[in-house]
Amino acid sequence: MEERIVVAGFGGQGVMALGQLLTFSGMTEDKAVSWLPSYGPEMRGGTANCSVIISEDAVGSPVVTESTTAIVMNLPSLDKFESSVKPGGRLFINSSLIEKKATRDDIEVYYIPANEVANDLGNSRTANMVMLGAFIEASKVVKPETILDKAFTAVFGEHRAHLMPINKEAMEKGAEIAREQMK
Amino acid sequence: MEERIVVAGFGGQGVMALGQLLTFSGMTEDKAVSWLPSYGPEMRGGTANCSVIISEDAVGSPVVTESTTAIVMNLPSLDKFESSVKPGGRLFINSSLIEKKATRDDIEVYYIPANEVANDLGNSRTANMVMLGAFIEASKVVKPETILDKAFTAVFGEHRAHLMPINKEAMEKGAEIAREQMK
Amino acid sequence: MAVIFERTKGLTEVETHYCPGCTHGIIHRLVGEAMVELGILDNAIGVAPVGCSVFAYEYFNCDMHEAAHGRAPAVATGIKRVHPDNFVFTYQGDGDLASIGTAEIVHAAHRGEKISTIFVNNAIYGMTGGQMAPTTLIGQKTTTSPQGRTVEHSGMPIRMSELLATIDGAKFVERVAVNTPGNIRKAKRAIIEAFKVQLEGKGFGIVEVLSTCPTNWGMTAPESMKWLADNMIPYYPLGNFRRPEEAE
Amino acid sequence: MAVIFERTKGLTEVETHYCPGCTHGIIHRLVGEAMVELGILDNAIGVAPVGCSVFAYEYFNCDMHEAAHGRAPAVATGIKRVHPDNFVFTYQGDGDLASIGTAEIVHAAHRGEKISTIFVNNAIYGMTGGQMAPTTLIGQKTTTSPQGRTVEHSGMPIRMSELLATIDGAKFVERVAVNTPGNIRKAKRAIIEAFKVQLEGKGFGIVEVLSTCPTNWGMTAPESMKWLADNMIPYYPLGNFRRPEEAE
Amino acid sequence: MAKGRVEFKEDICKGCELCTTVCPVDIIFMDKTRINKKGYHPATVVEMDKCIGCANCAMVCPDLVITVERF
Amino acid sequence: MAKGRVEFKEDICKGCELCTTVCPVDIIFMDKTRINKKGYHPATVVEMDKCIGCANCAMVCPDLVITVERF
Amino acid sequence: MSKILMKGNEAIGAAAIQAGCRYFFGYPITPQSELPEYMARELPKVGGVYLQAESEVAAINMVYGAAGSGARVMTSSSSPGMSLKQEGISYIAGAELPCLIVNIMRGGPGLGSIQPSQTDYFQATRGGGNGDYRLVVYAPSDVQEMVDLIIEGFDVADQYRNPVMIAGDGMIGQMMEPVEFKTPVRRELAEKDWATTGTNGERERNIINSLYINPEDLEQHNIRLQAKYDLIKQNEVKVESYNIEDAELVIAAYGTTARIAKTAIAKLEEEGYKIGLIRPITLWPYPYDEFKKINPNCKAVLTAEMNTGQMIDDVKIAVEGKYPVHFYGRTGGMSPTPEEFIENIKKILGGEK
Amino acid sequence: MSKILMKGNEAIGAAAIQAGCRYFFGYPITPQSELPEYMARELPKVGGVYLQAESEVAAINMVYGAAGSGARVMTSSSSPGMSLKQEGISYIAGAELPCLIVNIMRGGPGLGSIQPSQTDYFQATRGGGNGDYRLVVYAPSDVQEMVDLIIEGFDVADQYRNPVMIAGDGMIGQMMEPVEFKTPVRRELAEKDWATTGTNGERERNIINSLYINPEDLEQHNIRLQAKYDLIKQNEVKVESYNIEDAELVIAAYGTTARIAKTAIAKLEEEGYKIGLIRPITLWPYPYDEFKKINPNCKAVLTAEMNTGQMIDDVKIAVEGKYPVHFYGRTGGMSPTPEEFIENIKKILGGEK
Ligand SMILES: Cc1ncc(C[n+]2csc(CCOP(=O)(O)OP(=O)(O)O)c2C)c(N)n1
Ligand SMILES: Cc1ncc(C[n+]2csc(CCOP(=O)(O)OP(=O)(O)O)c2C)c(N)n1
Ligand code: SF4
Ligand code: SF4
Ligand code: SF4
Ligand code: SF4
Ligand code: SF4
Ligand code: SF4
Ligand SMILES: [Mg+2]
Ligand SMILES: [Mg+2]
Repeated sequence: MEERIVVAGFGGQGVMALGQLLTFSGMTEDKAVSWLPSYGPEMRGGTANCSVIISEDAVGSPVVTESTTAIVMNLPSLDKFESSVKPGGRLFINSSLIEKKATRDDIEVYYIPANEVANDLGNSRTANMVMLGAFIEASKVVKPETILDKAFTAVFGEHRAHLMPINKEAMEKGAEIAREQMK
Repeated sequence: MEERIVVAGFGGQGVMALGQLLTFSGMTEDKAVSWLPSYGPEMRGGTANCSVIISEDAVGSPVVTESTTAIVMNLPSLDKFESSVKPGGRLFINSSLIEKKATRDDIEVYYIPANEVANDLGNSRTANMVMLGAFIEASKVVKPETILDKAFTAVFGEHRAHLMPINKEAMEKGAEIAREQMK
Repeated sequence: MAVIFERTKGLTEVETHYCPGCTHGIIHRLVGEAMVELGILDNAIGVAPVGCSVFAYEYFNCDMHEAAHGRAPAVATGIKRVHPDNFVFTYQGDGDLASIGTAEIVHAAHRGEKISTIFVNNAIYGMTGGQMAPTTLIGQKTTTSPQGRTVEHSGMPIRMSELLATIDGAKFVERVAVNTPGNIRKAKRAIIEAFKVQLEGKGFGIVEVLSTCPTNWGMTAPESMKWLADNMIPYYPLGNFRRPEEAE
Repeated sequence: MAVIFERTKGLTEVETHYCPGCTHGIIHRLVGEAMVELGILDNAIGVAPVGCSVFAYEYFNCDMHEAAHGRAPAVATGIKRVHPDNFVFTYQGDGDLASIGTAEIVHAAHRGEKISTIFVNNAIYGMTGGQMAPTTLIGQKTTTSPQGRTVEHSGMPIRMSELLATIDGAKFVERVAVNTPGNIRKAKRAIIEAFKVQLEGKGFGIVEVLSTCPTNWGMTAPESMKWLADNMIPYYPLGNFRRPEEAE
Repeated sequence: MAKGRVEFKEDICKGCELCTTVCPVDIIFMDKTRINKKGYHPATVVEMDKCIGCANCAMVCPDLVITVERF
Repeated sequence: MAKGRVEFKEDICKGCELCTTVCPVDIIFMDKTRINKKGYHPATVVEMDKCIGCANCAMVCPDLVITVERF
Repeated sequence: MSKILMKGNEAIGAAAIQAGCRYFFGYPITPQSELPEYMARELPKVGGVYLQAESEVAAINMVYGAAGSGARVMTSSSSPGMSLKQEGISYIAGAELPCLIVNIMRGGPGLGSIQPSQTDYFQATRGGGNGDYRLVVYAPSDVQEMVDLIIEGFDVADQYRNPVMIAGDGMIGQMMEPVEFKTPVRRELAEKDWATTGTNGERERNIINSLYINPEDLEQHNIRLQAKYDLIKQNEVKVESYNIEDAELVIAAYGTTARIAKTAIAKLEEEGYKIGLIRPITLWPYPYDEFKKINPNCKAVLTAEMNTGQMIDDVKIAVEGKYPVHFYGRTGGMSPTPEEFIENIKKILGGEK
Repeated sequence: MSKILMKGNEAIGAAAIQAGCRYFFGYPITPQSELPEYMARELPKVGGVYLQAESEVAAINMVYGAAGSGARVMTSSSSPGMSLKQEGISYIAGAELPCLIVNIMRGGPGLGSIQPSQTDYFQATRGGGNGDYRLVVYAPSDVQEMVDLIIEGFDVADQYRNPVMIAGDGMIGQMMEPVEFKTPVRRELAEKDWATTGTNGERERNIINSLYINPEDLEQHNIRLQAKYDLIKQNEVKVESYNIEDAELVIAAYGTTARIAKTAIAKLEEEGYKIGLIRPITLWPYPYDEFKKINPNCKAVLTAEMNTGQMIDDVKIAVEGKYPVHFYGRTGGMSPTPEEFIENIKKILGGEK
């Protein structure tokens, strides 16, 4: 089994961190993993994305061209990556910032109002964790505990430990919304 | 017929100019020619030499490794180039500065007291012309008139025209000495 | 009812890629306005650096060259020697001009090349993500001086205007800042004066503009303006270091 | 009966390849003597340039690096950062230091590298046969300024000591000449003082030495000494531009 | 005192807030209720009639968002 | 006045004549009658007893030809 | 030790420090700046020195100085910056100094782009600088291999007194992968008795130099260098191959391109194709001999690179006309895809199975 | 016009001026300094500009500026200086600007020596700079040919908007030979409507640039460049061959090495040997096809260069294993001799006839 995930959005939306949390968790669960970033030409505020692979076997190409999952945080990313999802794959749309609907009907599409949820939780920067929670719930690619217990401090550092509870909540909310939409 | 000539001495002894006069004259007499300088590592006062080729056919290698004639103006040059002369070739030694005798007996050797002759003429810088006169007399590779009438101004420029008479004399003296030594 | 401020024709319609609040945008505008006011836009050939302003060739509304990192003064020299009647300028950052391009700027000044240079000093390498520049202040933290720059390790920051003003061919040298409307207006006057030095054939002119980098300084744009005033101006005093009258 | 002057142990026994009367030889001797007198020869690592003094590695009686043209200050920086307790010096010509190596010398000074530089200014490219240097005087004929250097084409000659003295890390900057026995003695004092600035860990030191090139100036050695006095010293004033007391 | 009027091309505002810091009559604020095409809260003017047309805001805006008229 | 004595390693003299220009008692001259190994007329001292041991000659010689003693 | 997740560029720094490197001279450039940034943070902690040079030219000459005076030292850059280092690299090779040079390649020519590429293959393997010299050039294809090669590379540099290059594409610098820092096997190395450390009055002067003004001497120096290079060719070739003895087509690819090729090969195997792979790990010395082992009935060799065809020259030299040599490349910062590999291979082999 | 005796370096200058070149930016270095010196004397007389740059880096960037603004412009250097120009050359190639670059090669690596060599073959033909780009590289073997190639070279540069290099060894720069300045045949060239001359309010802005921040765009740019290079390969290959259809051994050599080879061939013919010669005049595009014409019974190809073996790669690619490829080289500033050529050839062919 190989999950080939692309996570995309504006710079500042935490797409890189989302990818790293996944990658680290995959490694911790003894899978082969890779993470590869890609930045646009803008200094800040432009679009950015990363490719994450979590696999039973050694990772070949670290570039995700055909994804099993795309997580898109803004409209340009939806436009760019919708078509890259393999038939049968999954697409997670941040419906807070993206009004448009997916056009594909051969994939599972999830609409997650990540910014709204995050704002409700009182920290708009947790929108990416909402998406992450949703994705893990739907895919089961790694365990939520691995993210929270191991990956979180490894990626963000000890000094962010105080943010753990709110991030946990964000992930749970995301998971909940995904569950509702799961077929 | 191909004359492959090496002219060597201290910097400042006019070896480069000697070579150029020959080369220019050869060209003027419709022969194929080339001139190639080589400098030692010293800034000034070190040894320098040039390879001159005057040929009926197109010039191949411009480097003279086996010479038909070597003209040496100082001792290090004699030591370096004596052995490069082909059997049957010629060696012109500036006997004013070189006390040593040639060791070869399969070549024609000329001893020209070039500096003394030049000093006697009142211009020590014409020593190279004495050697040139001697060489042309012995080899007939180009005509003395070509040197004086055409090459001289081409190589030294119009403003040196006033030096023509003394250079002519120097060449004639050289030729005379060579004639005496010719077998 | 009169429009007293509108977008200058000296810039193209393209939106810049600069970060929010980055003063590169202000400086671009001043250069564009200066060219329009002097009537030289159609005659101008600009040289963009490598740095955050690498895309300046998209923004200045005139013929443009993109130069290799630090080499804009050499490129401008090549252009100006071919086209002595064109107006030729370079736009360079502090990594570009004060580090890798030190020899090129010094020798453009030394030869008295009749070109004008806009030198944007933001005390950091913006484009590559905030590394230390030769102009980075003592104590300033950057990605390659994570504990803050120290004199012992890297010396005191270099003051390029003072250095260039020792060169005879540098006929106009002034340092300005764009942290307040007042300073911005002064900056524009300096740019116009520098350009005139070229137009009058007097020699090389440079305007050093103290600028901000909110992103890599890790501040908001308004905070950056204050940091510039509080930290940069004391070390990099504003003012004119050289103008033709004095030089002759 | 006492020997009051003999060949210094600071130099090897090798005869130099310099032209007759070239003052590179004098400067070599001063550097060698200074190292011996300061007792640092065994501890010294020198960096030779590309220029007529390229073979300096054969002459200075200590460990030596030959550097690429202009890069001696960078090479010396690499050495000194690895061996902070060794005495590290560079010996450079004016083409080497004031032209191609401008960025390297400026930034060695800017970082306050604890190295010492002997800068031999003979207003010409000696080794390559007499081309114009940035230090060539106005009107001076060289193979690449056959009509004499003009301000219009090439600007006024660059004064490196004055330029470097604007840099904080350059703790010792002095210009001397070796055209008379008196000036030669002063030159030696300056070299010793510059070396001490390094030994005391204060920073970068440079001695600019006005030197001759009889061969490419097209003069006898005595004429060259006079030409230096009459033409170079007026434009390149001798004296100290910076020493630690003032700088601190 | 001269009266002025400013116009903000909100679509190209990057929300840097610089203009808000230099207005002598303090009438520029960031509209946190809206997000423009670029993803920023744009700057807007309230109480336009207080504007004196000093152009400070335009002077400091890095993105040429602002046009100023005076009358 | 101090008395001095100088010694020239003639073989390594390059005949540049610099030493001849700085001797206060003018006792150094170029020996045009001889050519050394390097091909130059070497510098020599006549009237050594006039030498004051000032070392000017040694100071200016680029080729370390000269040794100076004083007594 | 357990695995850690690390960005390629930072792993380079960690590996270098583990290898005993204590000096780094560099200049920022994307996509390798995380490496100098890592060194700026970490070297002072182990008593080393990170110094940002005024330019790539200065940086490589600082390396020349530090290497000549006996240090384990490195520098890194990306394509345009690497071009500026060419004179200095030629000097270092000429003076026979050990050091490690990292090129995290990006799209070219000129300023190009900041995305991954392999477009400096020629420069790395044939020398962009003047003269006959060679670098030992490693092209790791994952972060773990990069770490291992860096640690070995420092030893190789010291053993042969020769600069070693890590030719990574931007992808390997930017990606994160798990790495393990094993206790490395170290080679036995001679003392650096040639280094300039001050004579201390105890030995002859040491001189670091690449100038031989007499051409006879320079020729002898070149002959010595060639003898050394021959030794390196004998001892240091590294290559990975897969299934070349009975492949119907062999891919030749290095670095991350080879990983992508592997993904394609796996998919093609499912469809019944037999595809081999030769992955040069050393780009110089090049594993020419490996190509002799290819199945004589192999139909073609497909060279794949993130450039317009550079290693293809070496592949042609290696196969000596025995197999047709095809090329598949992406440039400018674009990466090859397994899908395009498959398409290309099927076209060469003549349609579906 | 009649023949004049000229030093190679000066003849380059005279030819360039005849070709309409009016701008020269350079930096002194042996053995090519007579060329900038000639330009300093002669360019002002024709209203041109000679400017000595502060370095080779600055010089090539001045060329970039001048070429971009529409001038016929050139620069020259020798090996170490050429290494410093690599970034700039990559930019010029990337921005597709025409100019002429002269490299009068000397011994390497590093500072090396000042005597003639051909040791920058790789750098010239494969690009010492970053990225996939090519220069048109001419290797004249006598002064007359050099003059002719320079004049044509400027046209070729303009026609393809590509830098052209003259790769001369030090010998050809220093030697004097008779030359004739014939009225050159000129190509029809398009106007340089892309040059930056100021818009004059009459046209769109012109931009000179090698940056394509989107990799897709840079890839397209590279594809366009490759198409151009293919066109050059079709149209601009120049080669001289001698007697290759029935040779028992063919020498491959360029520049002055080829002249020395000719002397050897003539002597060997007297002894009854049949020796052919392929002399590439363009080193890039390389005359690969010419090798297809070699006598199928030819026993060997002998590559000869003033280096340790660089063109040998191209020869191997060209012969595709059909003939054994031997090498004879001198390095460090030493020149091959006809005698050594003969010795080598006899050894390969198995003793005296
Ligand atoms: C030869 C070379 N070296 C390094 C770089 C990488 N680089 C791009 S921009 C930059 C620094 C920019 O800093 P600065 O000039 O201060 O401009 P800013 O971005 O701060 O405006 C560097 C080092 C490059 N493109 N080329
Ligand atoms: C990169 C490079 N460029 C040019 C040269 C050629 N070169 C050798 S010495 C020299 C100039 C020397 O002049 P200067 O530094 O003034 O020393 P001087 O010979 O006058 O003592 C030059 C340009 C070189 N060796 N390397
Ligand atoms: S990184 Fe800094 S200098 Fe660059 S655009 Fe952003 S704020 Fe401006
Ligand atoms: S060329 Fe000039 S600087 Fe060089 S050794 Fe001769 S006199 Fe001295
Ligand atoms: S013009 Fe002046 S008063 Fe009006 S909004 Fe702008 S800053 Fe405020
Ligand atoms: S200064 Fe300009 S970009 Fe910034 S908030 Fe105000 S209008 Fe928007
Ligand atoms: S020591 Fe003084 S007096 Fe004696 S020879 Fe020398 S210069 Fe003349
Ligand atoms: S100064 Fe020295 S080299 Fe010159 S003539 Fe006198 S002794 Fe000879
Ligand atoms: Mg900056
Ligand atoms: Mg000089």
